[in-house]
Amino acid sequence: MIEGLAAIYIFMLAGFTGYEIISKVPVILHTPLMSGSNFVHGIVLVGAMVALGIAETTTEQVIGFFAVLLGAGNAVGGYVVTERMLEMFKPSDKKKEGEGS
Amino acid sequence: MIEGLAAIYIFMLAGFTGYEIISKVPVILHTPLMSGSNFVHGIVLVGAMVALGIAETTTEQVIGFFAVLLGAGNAVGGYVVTERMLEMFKPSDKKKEGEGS
Amino acid sequence: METLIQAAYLIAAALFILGLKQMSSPVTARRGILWAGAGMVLATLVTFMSPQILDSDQVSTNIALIMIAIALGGGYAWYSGKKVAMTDMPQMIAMYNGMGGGAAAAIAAVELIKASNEAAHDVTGNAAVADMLGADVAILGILGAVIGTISFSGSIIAWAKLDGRLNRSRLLPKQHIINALLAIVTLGFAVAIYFTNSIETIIIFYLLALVLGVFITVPVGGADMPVIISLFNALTGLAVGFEGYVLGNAAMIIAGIVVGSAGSLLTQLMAKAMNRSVANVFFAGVGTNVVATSSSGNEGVMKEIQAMDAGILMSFASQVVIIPGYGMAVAQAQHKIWELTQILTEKGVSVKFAIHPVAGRMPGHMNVLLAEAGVPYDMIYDMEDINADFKNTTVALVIGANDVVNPSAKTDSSSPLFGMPILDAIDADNVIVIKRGRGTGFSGVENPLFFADNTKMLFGDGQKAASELIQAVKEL
Amino acid sequence: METLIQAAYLIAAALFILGLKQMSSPVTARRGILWAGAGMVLATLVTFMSPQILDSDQVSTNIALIMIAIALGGGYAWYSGKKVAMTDMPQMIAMYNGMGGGAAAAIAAVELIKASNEAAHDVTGNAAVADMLGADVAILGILGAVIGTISFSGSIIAWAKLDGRLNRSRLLPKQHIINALLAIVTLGFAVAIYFTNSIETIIIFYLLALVLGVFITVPVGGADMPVIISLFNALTGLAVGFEGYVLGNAAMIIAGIVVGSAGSLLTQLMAKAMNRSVANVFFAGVGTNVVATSSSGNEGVMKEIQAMDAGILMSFASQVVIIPGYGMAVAQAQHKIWELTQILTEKGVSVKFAIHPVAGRMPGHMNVLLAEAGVPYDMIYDMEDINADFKNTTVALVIGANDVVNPSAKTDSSSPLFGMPILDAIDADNVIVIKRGRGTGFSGVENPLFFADNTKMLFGDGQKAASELIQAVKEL
Ligand SMILES: NC(=O)c1ccc[n+]([C@@H]2O[C@H](COP(=O)([O-])OP(=O)(O)OC[C@H]3O[C@@H](n4cnc5c(N)ncnc54)[C@H](OP(=O)(O)O)[C@@H]3O)[C@@H](O)[C@H]2O)c1
Ligand SMILES: NC(=O)c1ccc[n+]([C@@H]2O[C@H](COP(=O)([O-])OP(=O)(O)OC[C@H]3O[C@@H](n4cnc5c(N)ncnc54)[C@H](OP(=O)(O)O)[C@@H]3O)[C@@H](O)[C@H]2O)c1
Repeated sequence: MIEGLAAIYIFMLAGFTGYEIISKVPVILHTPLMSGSNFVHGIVLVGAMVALGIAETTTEQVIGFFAVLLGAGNAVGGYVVTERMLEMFKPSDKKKEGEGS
Repeated sequence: MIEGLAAIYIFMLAGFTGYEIISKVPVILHTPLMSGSNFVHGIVLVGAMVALGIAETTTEQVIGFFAVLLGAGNAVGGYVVTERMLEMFKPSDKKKEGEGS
Repeated sequence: METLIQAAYLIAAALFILGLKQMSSPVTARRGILWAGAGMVLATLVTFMSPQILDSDQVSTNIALIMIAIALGGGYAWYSGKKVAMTDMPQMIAMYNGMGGGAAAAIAAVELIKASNEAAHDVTGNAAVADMLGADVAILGILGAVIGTISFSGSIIAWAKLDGRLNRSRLLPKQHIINALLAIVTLGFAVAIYFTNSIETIIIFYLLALVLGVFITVPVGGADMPVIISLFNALTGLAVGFEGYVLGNAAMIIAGIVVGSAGSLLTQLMAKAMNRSVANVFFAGVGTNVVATSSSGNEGVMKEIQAMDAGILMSFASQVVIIPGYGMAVAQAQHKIWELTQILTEKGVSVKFAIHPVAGRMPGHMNVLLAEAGVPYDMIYDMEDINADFKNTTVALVIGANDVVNPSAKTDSSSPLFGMPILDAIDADNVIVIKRGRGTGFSGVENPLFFADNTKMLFGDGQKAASELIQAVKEL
Repeated sequence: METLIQAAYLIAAALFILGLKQMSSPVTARRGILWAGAGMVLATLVTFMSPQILDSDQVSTNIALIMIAIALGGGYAWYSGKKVAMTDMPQMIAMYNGMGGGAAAAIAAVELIKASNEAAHDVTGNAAVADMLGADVAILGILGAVIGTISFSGSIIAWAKLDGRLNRSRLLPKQHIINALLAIVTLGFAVAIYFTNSIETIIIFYLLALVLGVFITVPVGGADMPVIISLFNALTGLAVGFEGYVLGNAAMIIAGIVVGSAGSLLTQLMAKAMNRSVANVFFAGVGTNVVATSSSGNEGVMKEIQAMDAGILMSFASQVVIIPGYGMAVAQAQHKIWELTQILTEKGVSVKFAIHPVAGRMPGHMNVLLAEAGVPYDMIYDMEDINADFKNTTVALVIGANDVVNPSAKTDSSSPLFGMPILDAIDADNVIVIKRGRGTGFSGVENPLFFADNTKMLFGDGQKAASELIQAVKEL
């Protein structure tokens, strides 16, 4: 379990990591990156599964169901649109051959 | 205290952070950066102080003393040479004025 | 089992980071999303084996519910994501992002309700939510709930606005003052949750936060939406990270905070590229943009050109630089433009695309559209890389762009655009501008370029005009 | 107090990261080291207040000892660091780095000895080090001890070699086989520490690791030292991180691992820039470089030029590009070169510096020297930025560079340099080469550039030749 001090360190380091990853990104990729990071926080699905998994009352189950529904939407939708966008980024044929050689 | 799982996460994230910081560095700064990171691991001084601070036998004190001696050398020496090198990196006067405006 | 799950989460978190990293270069971007996707699948699968779930009293019901919810939510998202047109991407991202925020808020709700029930039935009879969860968990959990809920309802509004389902920019008079009051009241209830054990407080809190998200987002101009979406994206990340702490789930913490930090930076980069501050986007509302409409005096003559003549000019050019803008997106003209480019290239003309960082209505908008049409990214140049090249350009073809080529950003200090870097299309030997009429751009400012000596206007819808150009060039 | 200390460590860790980040741009580099320095001071000061130290039985003795040790170690390092010549930086860095490794190893020694004593006096009478420390702490502690010790003795050898105090490249026959065996035995003792409680094992282990560090480093060629130093730097970082885990000190963990990771990448970048792999640096030894000496057949005629004529040529040039190399460092000619540059600039000649990534004997070597002489960094161009510009260059002045301008890297596939990117000095209208004679460069390969039609040789020591050039240019 991640607690107290360690959590603060993890928050800090994760913050640096996120910042550094983005800091030198070309404008051309801003939208796919927004979409890609949107996908990444789809990990909330995992938490939603736990929330529903530990639900005991019906109220909790309803809210938990809602959480999983939304979380799955975030994860799957985020993946699909990001993948569709990134798939379109291709170098020209010339370049591709050049790189192959 | 940082333990087990949390430590692994911290190791991982610190690793990413270090990698990202260096990954786009201009060649011009390779030596100062080597020197700068050499300084940063001078933080070992803090650990050496604790090691000497908790020493009970003479052997432990001798080794601890040695540790602090070396750690202080690392930290202070690393700082001095890095600072001397970086101080020398200056833009031309023209450029400096231009930036001021 | 626990160790295995934790190891899987660790790998997932690493895959997310490596994936995002690879997404920051067009060469590896595709692989990046695949890696991140693998991380997600891994994390989801192992979660089914988590002891917390398997030890529950209602394990079979709950697991069934989980599967149904995943099938429904995932299925719908898969379908809608596959089908959406490229131009509608921003609102889709807004929606999926809102779902994430909602999920985080719902997780918080489950935890808070649980804690509040426990507190109410505590032996002392007088315990609060904070006593049950501990101060750190309670604070981060509630914070995540506020942020997640605002991101949820705000994103839905953003989606509705971008999808053209909502056009109002004001719900109430003095909206900003009401928003401020509402925010304070919401925070008050958030604090109340911490110190009490009442379910009603929790419910009212969530309702207030939902309304707050709506109220904050409605006044934002449609064109500022990308900044808002990016901000909500970062906020959802934060909320996920905080709820990850509540659940003790490191993958959520790391992924959430990484996104929170990356998203904040991205938001700032976007706002900066539009010459505005993030605060300004929120508080200026849509009203301010209208003010600037008439910096006129500039009512010179626009010289018209016909597609035939424009085609000739371009066929015999040594270099043509195409500058697309929002109008190309509206007209969906990117495919025609790529066709035109190929024909010109065959004729030996060197064709380049020049993209302004904020052309269109979202960052990288033009790049996405051009990529969709099949334009290879090495034909596409950033502003800094191409600006010096306009001097060697025979024809600059402006299609549906306006503000991003407005020279008054450089020359007229009274212009609202003043200070924004622009594409120096005006330096080209000839400028051909495709637009439907005398409409202004996003900023509402007149554009002296259209009246310049070397500029000719090719009036018409972007797609139609491009088709005519193709025709003209082909016939030569 | 504990919270305060931890908060201070957190801030220190953040300052280190931010400091390193700022060191990666010449504009902010200076501020970077100041930030990191502030972090170090903060961390050191709060450590004096740490309960572990204050609760010790010997608190006053130990604190006195700490202060004395800091004064001695720090004072010596301050003095030597201030006094060392810029050209001797690499060996200084090696030495300070070795000290860090030694400190980490010593910390491990204290912990291991403590644990081994405790284990020996355990009630069961038969406990091992691992039982006292726990598996994770024991493993990381011992690993840190191995790595730190190797880095310690290895860095001392690196220092001695670079400082010209040690020239042997072989201590024993079949050095590599002996090294491998030694490594295995050392690891064996490392494992033994884990499972036993004997002080003797610990002592032997340290002695073996010390010898291993020496044996590994001695065969490495002097010119490969920067890679080795960078590697030891990364290793020390790792060792510090591991010992940080042992002590539960998060600042050490983070700073250590950040340096470990950053250093590993830097090592690879360096090795790559030299056209070698890290493994090759270690195992090839110095012998392999000699083999390549005679790719000759190239014994054409070198055309000599006098300083006077060279001065005239440069005074009337429109653009002069100066290419410094290892010879400039040897001759300490950077100040003269800068003087020459200033005089030429006054005469209206455009002067640029072209720096090859691996010119000299350490990465960024030339940049440091030129910066020392006062050359502003915006006159200095990287290889990619200047190569296209040689076509517009009247005079390329090569001073003490050889391999980095060797065109056979492009043309002669049998050359050991083949494939290394080079500075295209040969494209300039005139090339003037300052060197002492017919000596080859680091690779031992002949350089066809020196026999090219447009090349003239200005023989002499770098500093002397530069002075003559200044004289010549001044007199015009
Ligand atoms: N990229 C972003 O992230 C972002 C986000 C928010 C705001 N913005 C702002 O948006 C602006 C973008 O500049 P821009 O030059 O791309 O666009 P713009 O300045 O908004 O101009 C678009 C032009 O396209 C024309 N047009 C519209 N529909 C058309 C059609 N179907 N066929 C042909 N032309 C059509 C319009 O003129 P007619 O009506 O005469 O045809 C209009 O002048 C900047 O001011 C920027 O700050 C950007
Ligand atoms: N930068 C790094 O990190 C690094 C590290 C390790 C190895 N290397 C390798 O080192 C080489 C660097 O290339 P380089 O072109 O800079 O140097 P180089 O190829 O080693 O050539 C140096 C030249 O300087 C001349 N020289 C020596 N002392 C001189 C003096 N006092 N005055 C004038 N000239 C003098 C020598 O010729 P004379 O004897 O005829 O004067 C020699 O030809 C590359 O092969 C690189 O791979 C680089």
